[in-house]
Amino acid sequence: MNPFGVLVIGAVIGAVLGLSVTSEFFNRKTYVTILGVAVLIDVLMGSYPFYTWDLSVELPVSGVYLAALIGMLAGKAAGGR
Amino acid sequence: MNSELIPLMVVFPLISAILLNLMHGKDRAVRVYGTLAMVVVIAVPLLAVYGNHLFGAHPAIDTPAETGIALGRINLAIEYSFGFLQRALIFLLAAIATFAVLSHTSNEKRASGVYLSMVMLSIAAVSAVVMANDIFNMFVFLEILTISQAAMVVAKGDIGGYKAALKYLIFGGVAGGAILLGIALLLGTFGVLNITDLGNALSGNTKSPIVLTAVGLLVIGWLFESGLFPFHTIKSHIYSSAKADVAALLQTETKIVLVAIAIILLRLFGGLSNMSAVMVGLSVITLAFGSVMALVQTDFRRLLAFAAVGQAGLVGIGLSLGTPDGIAASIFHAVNDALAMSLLFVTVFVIYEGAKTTEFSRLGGLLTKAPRLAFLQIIGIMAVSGVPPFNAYQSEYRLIGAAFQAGYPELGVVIILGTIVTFVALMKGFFLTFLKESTAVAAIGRPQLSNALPLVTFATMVILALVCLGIGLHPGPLYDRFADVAITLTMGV
Amino acid sequence: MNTKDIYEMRTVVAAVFLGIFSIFVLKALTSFEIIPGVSYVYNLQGPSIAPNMITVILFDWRGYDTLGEAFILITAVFTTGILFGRGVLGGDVKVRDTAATRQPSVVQKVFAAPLVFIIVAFGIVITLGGHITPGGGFQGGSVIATAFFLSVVVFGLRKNVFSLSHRSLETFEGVGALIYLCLGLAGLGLSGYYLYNVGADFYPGLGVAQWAVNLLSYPDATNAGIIPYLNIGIALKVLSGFCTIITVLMGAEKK
Amino acid sequence: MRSLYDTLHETLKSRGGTHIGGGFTAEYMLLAFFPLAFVALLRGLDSLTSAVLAILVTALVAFSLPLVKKVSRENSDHFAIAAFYIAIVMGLVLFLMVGGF
Repeated sequence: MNPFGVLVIGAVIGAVLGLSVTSEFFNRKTYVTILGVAVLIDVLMGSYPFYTWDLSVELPVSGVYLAALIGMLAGKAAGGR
Repeated sequence: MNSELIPLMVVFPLISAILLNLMHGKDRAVRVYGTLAMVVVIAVPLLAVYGNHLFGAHPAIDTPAETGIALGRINLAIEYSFGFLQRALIFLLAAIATFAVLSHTSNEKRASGVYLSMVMLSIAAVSAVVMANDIFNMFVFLEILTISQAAMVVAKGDIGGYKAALKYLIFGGVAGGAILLGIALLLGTFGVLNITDLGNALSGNTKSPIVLTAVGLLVIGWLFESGLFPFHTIKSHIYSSAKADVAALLQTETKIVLVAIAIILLRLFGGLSNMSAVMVGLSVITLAFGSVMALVQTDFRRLLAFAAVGQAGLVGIGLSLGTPDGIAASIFHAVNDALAMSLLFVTVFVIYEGAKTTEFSRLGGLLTKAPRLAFLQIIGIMAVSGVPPFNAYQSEYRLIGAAFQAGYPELGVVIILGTIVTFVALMKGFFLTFLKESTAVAAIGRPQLSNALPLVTFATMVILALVCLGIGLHPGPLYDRFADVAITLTMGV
Repeated sequence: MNTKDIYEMRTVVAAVFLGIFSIFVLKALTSFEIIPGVSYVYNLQGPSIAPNMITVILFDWRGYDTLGEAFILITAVFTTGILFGRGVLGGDVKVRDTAATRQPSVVQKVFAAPLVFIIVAFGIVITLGGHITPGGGFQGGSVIATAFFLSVVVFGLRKNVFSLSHRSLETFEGVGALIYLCLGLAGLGLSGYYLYNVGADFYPGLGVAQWAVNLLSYPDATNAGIIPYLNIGIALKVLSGFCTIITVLMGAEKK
Repeated sequence: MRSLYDTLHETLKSRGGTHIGGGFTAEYMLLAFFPLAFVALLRGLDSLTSAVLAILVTALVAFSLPLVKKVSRENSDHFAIAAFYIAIVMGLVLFLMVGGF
């Protein structure tokens, strides 16, 4: 059983927190920075926190981190403040 | 036997605390929910079946040799035990807390959800301490109790309350640290936290210096939680800084926690003569200073605060004797005194609400304005100081008997002296408030005092007075069962 | 001898007695031999629930204690609120909100806002991986709260990255605590024991309905049961508790 | 030599207020309390020593009259005073428990 649930939960928590983020300090450059650094961190984290996936190769990135970040960005977009 | 209602006695007040805090600001919702919640809080201890509850369903298992525990079987789960003693104490607490809640919802213009949630948290904490058969769980809820009590005092919103609460929290930190260190020493040495298991592991093992250090640290914590000697000024400061209806709740909680922790100490280290001597000594000092200081106060609330602390010393004496009679009489006295002292605190609450002061120099001649209040207060005074038809007479008489039987005749004399001093102090308060001629009262005598007492307050006072009288006339049903509890307690040692 | 001398003498006496106290405590601490005790049994049985033993002990065997500790924090947060006028008897006292917005420097401005996102996402990872790797609700919640602290320190309270009102923080806290309490109630209702680890169904004889086990069983190699959900509740509670405290304290800065 | 009553009365009067009667009662009660409390505290010792100590304490108390003022000062709300007694009791409890007597 693949842990997709954890990705969903991570995205939901991220979205809930993201809803309250104001847009004032963000522009296109900031988003690019966020995504760039996030991918870097994600690769460095490796498969942390070691959820087991039924894949032939071990997942090289932390899916939860990416899910949480995307959730936050989505929440911020949806919040519209 | 597993009773499913046992955890609800703690969990329901916790849920209510969260909900009441969320409701804060919606006046009507707070009032309605606060009142309804108290019905449940009172009902649950009456409906619950006697027995034990294992949290997380982890059962007792045979001990593997590698654990190093010198016992055949150990408990894995946090355990609550619920018997007659627990039911009586929690019901008493729920009853007094109901008054505090109703007094708040009916007297205040704006109901405060945060304040009621603090009352709920303290109810949950005291219930947990009373039922806990796990020494670490007891510590956790003692911390909640300390903070929520301080918050109830702060909620009054004046600078005196802030000072008292800050002092209370600082010394609470010292005492909490002492308890935690004691628990850590016991856990490291014996490997278990369950009190029954710990008692079995300890039997015959109490002479090592580590255990004795742990006992000393736990006793220091007990002194703070029950307001005995070095901490008695802090407790009395807390009582007198709080609103008088809160003070009634605070002193009830303190007496219940005193009994609960002392029973845990007795179950663990019952045969230890050092501990008994230290506890007796500090209780006697508390009784002496509490009642003497009550005598010299110039403010009715402070007088009552010190009298309450002195009576706590009285309860401590009987418990630390460690004999079945002493323990039974002490538990009985704790219940009686909590009831009678609450009655007195409520009367003072009425005086304060009416006259806006409790300074003796500004009170006087209230007898003609509030005869019913005076009558109820004199009942309360007689009940607290052990005048025959009322309840404290029954318990103090038994306490003195227990002291003589345990071979401490001088303690019997000390108890009598303390009772006399308390009586004199309270009568002095009564005289200066109700009988003394005063011109000042003309300026401050408000219509609330002369005409209708608030219905809830009046009903509470009448009920408390009747209960005091009823227990005084028929002590048997209650005392005999406390005696059973005490006998089973000392048999286990 | 005047009063001042007496008090100085008292300091010495108090120091002597505290010295005696610490000597006895230190003697006990240095001379005692620790045995494994119950934690041996916990460690023996724990791996069949989840790999991270600390979380398993905290949230399964001592789950009720953890509930109590969470409530110590909640009580402290409420008390902080009362100290600054919320819920005082006779109506709330409004603290004047004078905390000025700060003008962040360019470096702060460029780094702080993206960093908030990165830290929050990391906190969520720590929370959700709590039962597998070191971490958990307390830690994850604190990490997320540091993102809030960072934005408050850089941008000021009024105009920070999060527009979290006191009210919504309270709702978060209440929801977090209620998640914990209600999962405990689910155990009570389904098995008769409070905080029974329903999803893991560690003692199958208790007659827990299979649908409930399936519902609460967590998608992972081991069956951590309700522990991850408890972690989420604790994380919400801790982060909103810390955020409430800093909101209240910063708001009262220039009272 | 002036009578004890006069000494007490004057000292208590100097405090002012309405509690001279209460002060008197407190004074005599303290006189009775201290020796009794000490007898109870020194139970562990043999009877002769405890009797001698009790008499000593009584004498000490009697010579340091009036006590009420001192006692109420030591039981006031001051943080420093409370901290002092707490420090003493913390040391004393551990000394009595571990050191034995």
